[in-house]
Amino acid sequence: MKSLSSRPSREGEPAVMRVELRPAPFDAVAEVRDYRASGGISGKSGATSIFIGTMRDFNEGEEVRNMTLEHYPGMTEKHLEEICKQAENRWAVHDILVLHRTGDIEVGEDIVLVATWAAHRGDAIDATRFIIEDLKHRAPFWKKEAVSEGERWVDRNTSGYLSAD
Amino acid sequence: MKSLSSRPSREGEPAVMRVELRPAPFDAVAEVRDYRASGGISGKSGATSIFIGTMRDFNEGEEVRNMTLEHYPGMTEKHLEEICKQAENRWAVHDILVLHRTGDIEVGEDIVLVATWAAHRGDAIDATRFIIEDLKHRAPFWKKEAVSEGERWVDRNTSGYLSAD
Amino acid sequence: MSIIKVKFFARIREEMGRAEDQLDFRHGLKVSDVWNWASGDDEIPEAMLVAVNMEHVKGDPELKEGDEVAFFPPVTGG
Amino acid sequence: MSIIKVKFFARIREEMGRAEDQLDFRHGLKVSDVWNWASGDDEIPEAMLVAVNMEHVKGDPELKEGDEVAFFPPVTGG
Repeated sequence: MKSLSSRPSREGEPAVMRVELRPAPFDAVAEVRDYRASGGISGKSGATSIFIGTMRDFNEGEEVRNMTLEHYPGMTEKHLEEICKQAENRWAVHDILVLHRTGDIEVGEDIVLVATWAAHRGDAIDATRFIIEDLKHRAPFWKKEAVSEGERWVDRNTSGYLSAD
Repeated sequence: MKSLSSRPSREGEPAVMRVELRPAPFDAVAEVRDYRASGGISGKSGATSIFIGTMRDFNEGEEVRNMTLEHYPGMTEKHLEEICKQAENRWAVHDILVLHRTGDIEVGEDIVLVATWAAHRGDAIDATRFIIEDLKHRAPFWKKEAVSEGERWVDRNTSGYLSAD
Repeated sequence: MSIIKVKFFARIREEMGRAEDQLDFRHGLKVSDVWNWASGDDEIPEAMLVAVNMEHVKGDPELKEGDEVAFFPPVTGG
Repeated sequence: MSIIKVKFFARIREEMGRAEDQLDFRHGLKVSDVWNWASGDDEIPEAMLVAVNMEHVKGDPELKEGDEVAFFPPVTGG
């Protein structure tokens, strides 16, 4: 479930990448804190950009009690690592941390964390946005929600960028 | 130094906003963790977008030892609150937290934190980006860096979006 | 290995009543043949996603011995 | 109050040798008059930022009694 790799980034220095699937609840902010404390982040990273997706109690107008997140063991990890490599090739990031929940998830629990570190804010912000968008649209995960009348598969992700969605 | 206010957001629900200047070091990630733990964030916020600016050991090709961040007491707070209000008017965010360091800052210390919470990721990501860009270009702060040959005022912020800057 | 390993996920898994299965490999076997064998349908539904050896594929590629073919609906992670 | 409060920040504060000062208000007093009084220069440098009562101002507005005028260089926060 864990992947740590080093390769030259666009700046020619080794970049670090960690991708993990988590079957149990995690606190995304605490994970970032621990990751920073573990010393991976050096004085060259002036910018940190973080996105956290958390389970909401509503989706498409209906109250949601909990949900199950199915994935494709092997392919899902591979896909997430591929997304991170693409981000690293496009932007000068020093470090990428991606955590994604699997299994049964309750309201208020964190589902996904994407954090990137870079010298400049543009690289960090753009890389984080790229990763979360690709992850939402291409990574093999499937949500099944428990609503009042039973269970339902979520058919598509919202674009996230329309006020109406 | 503290501002807490409630007003209707675009979704018609009260939004919360906290803006603080901090003369002493703070851990931006721990601040977000405490803020989440304080219960302000409800089940309706599916998306959290965070930007953290940290003092780098290099700027414009030179090693930097430490720096001093001057501000305009009264106007700086007012300006930051105004930025947050603009963000709240443009995007459906539930909650905004902005912390900004002042005074003497050492390498590795956090300078600025912008965190926003929203139902959808587009609103959170766009609001955070808007706030950090406006803050960098318009908020009354001035950096003086200690480099090997003495001190120097930073004349302009990098755009943050050019790989060359 | 002279077999093809087949996997189903999410709604497709439920519709197929199983998470995985396997069939014998034969020369010239295509993704659409596997889908026909699994579902009885001639055509792969338009919205269906297909991966071969954990890589997304488009169209109807030919398979080789030992390949793993997966069928699943549009993804909804994050 | 028949005074104008004047503030300087960062490089301008150092050049002026003081963080704040005040001068007597007179009718028709403009921002450029305050700058001239403080620096001896007729024109406000192009890159200079000016705030009146903590709001950014453009051009050379007239002041009123009790106003606070601040001169500072381009900002570099965050």
